Amino acid sequence: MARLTAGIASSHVPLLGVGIDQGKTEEDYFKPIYAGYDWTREWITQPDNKPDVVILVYNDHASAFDMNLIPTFAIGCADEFQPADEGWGPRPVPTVKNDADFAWHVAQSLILDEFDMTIINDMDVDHGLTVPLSLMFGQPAEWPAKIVPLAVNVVTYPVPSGNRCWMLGEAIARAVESYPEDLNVQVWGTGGMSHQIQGPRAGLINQEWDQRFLDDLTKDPQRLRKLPHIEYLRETGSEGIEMVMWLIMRGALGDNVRELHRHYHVPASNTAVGHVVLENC
Amino acid sequence: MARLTAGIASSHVPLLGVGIDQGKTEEDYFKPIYAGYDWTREWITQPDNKPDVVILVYNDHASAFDMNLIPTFAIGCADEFQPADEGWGPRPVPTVKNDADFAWHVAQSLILDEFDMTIINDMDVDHGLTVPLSLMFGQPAEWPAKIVPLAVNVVTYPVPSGNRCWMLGEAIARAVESYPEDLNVQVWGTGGMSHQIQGPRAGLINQEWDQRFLDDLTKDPQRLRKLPHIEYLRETGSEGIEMVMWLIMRGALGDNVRELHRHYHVPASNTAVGHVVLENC
Amino acid sequence: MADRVSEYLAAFDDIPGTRVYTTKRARQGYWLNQFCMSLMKAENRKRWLADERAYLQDWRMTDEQKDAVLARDYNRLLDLGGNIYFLAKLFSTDGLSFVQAVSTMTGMSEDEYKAMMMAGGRSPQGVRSIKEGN
Amino acid sequence: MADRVSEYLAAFDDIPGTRVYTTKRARQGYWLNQFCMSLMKAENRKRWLADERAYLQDWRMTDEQKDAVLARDYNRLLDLGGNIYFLAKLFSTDGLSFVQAVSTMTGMSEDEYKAMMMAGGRSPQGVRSIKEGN
Ligand SMILES: [Fe+3]
Ligand SMILES: [Fe+3]
Repeated sequence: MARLTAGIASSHVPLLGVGIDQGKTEEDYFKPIYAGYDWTREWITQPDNKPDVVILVYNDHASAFDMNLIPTFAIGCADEFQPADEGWGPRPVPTVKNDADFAWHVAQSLILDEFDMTIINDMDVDHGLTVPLSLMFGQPAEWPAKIVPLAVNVVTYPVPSGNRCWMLGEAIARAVESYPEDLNVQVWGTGGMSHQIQGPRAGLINQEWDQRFLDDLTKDPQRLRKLPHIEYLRETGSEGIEMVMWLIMRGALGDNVRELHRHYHVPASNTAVGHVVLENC
Repeated sequence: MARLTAGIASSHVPLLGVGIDQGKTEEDYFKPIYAGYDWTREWITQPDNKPDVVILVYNDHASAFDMNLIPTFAIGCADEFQPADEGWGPRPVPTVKNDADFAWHVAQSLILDEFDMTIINDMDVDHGLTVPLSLMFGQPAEWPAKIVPLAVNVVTYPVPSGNRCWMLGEAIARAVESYPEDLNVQVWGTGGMSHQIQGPRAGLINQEWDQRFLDDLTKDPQRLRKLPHIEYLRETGSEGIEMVMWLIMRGALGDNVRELHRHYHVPASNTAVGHVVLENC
Repeated sequence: MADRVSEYLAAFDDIPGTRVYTTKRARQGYWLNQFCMSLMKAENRKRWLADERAYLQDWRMTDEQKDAVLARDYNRLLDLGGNIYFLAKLFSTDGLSFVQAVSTMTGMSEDEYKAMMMAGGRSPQGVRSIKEGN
Repeated sequence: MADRVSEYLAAFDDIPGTRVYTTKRARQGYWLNQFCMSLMKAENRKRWLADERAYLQDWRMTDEQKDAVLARDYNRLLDLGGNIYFLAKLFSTDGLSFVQAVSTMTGMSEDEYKAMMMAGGRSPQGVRSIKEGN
């Protein structure tokens, strides 16, 4: 039986992909950012912690989906996905391989649970998905886990509510538990934390709010579940809304979780970088 | 304020489009089929009954969506949609014009109501959508109402449950009621009734089951809401599953509805044709 | 937790003479169905009709799928992951109606099948469930 | 029934210096954003860089949108329905980083903006709500 063992959250700032791809990880600007991922890169190589499959919750940034197609929740069920050309050529990272049997199982289970999923069989994946892979796994020749891409619309409003994201997480947990094969499954939530990359207010960072959000992932997740969109927008910048995707990860874990690791750093590009590793108590 | 005034259900058999397009409506085979729509074509021209907008629930039959994209619920928000070329050239019917302001309002309201809609801005619409238009409106130079296409996956399993479809209907009603403009809105559910167009069991028709389904749209809709997919498949043929789309229409109406008109005929092509007009009591 | 997905799907195999288009079939038939979709374009239909075998070379289908396409063996195509709405592009290109194409899957002649439909269609009696025999 | 959609959207207009990408903006900026998407293909980038004005002729954008594109006026482009993730294809084609492009919207120089970020970013104090002035 598949086991949902841990949840990881992380920002997916494109610059952090560039830094790794261009070998800048030791530069002053980047060093403290990447250092916060050392713990996780070590932890995740341990036999108990190495996932067979990661359900990677992210958003597409006008790469695979344009204005003709806006799925609220899309799940990738193809065998593999190529890194997208976002305007400066695709990232030089491995092809993303899926566990298609498992992905289709999850897709089916979610639809039976009354989530109105869109199944996607042909798409490229952008920095939202590949940057967290690089942060957690470094620069291997092949990604060491299979990846199920789960894309959430956080670009065109209304985006899904925090509550709906949480409920999707709970349904993901049921899908994992009902899969007969013995797999170690992690759910990753990506995006965030504070950032606004548009308009005169760009550059907004709210460290206090971000830290409380990180605290409450373990202390008071039900508060986070109920946060309205407007609070993310006012308090953490227009792109801080990406944090609703963390609630999918959090909803997939149980009532009580332990924080194994936390990292918070300002800035990476325009963004506050946040990263936690959580496990069920 | 927009008003949801009536619900219409109808089969959308492609042959019924062919019959109209090729001027065969007076032939022996077709005559009794089309005769059952005369009442509605008259009724719908009355000022009180003429819809400004129709939310037309249908399914795409491998026309706009292929195996790379399977949205459970998709709502068309573009200004217009062209009839699809399904392999024998597009039907010679008017372009389908949307009320995009209204469609976007509905899309937004549904997402706020925690339905995981996919918004589509570029698609052709196939017989599933255009045949009911021809049956209800005949052959005008322009369709007399604006049309919001709402496409439901009933092809690749699992399709949405009857209950989920019903709930979507309820949410559509809330979306309509909250639209400030004074519009007469109808919801149409299409597809069905009994038919199986594949395999050795093809040609299955279950008149008894179909008639009871028609009865219970007014008498016991909550029974219909709970029917599992397997019952549609066993009792009404593999393509009878399309009737879950009628539940979106039915869910959008109130608890008590009156049947204004009913038509049932076997066969049209491989299919039992069913058609009802319902209004809230 | 019980595997609801498997339970949900298992029931479908109990329906006589019916292939429900599950995700398993969707995966098996991916390229077969995408090939059928290509026939929605007039220029592709023209190339296809000019040389079917040559046209199929561009598609990553199994030999079994290709043979069944060339033979227009629709029951076989369903078994190999074809979906009827996709296969409709193939029989439409042949100029067949839904009734004509569908009748080829039933073991009846076209006329017998049409007569059955005119008489009210196939009764569900006895073909609801393999297990129950009803 | 109250119009929840309008209430939901109205709050967004109360955030200083911020254009939330509502469906209203999505509709207004449809062709602008689709033009930006076209720059994801290397061959289109080449054509675009060779003659920007000629390239824009193929796109059903308003003159205002075209002028703002040519001027790289990103605040104006946001007002005209542009979305930053689509506009990113434009400034990436120019070889600009996110920080460089974003800084142009703030009224600061690139260096000032970078310095603000290094010092912890822009404080939310005073820029949460126009109405509340907090
Ligand atoms: Fe992002
Ligand atoms: Fe249909």
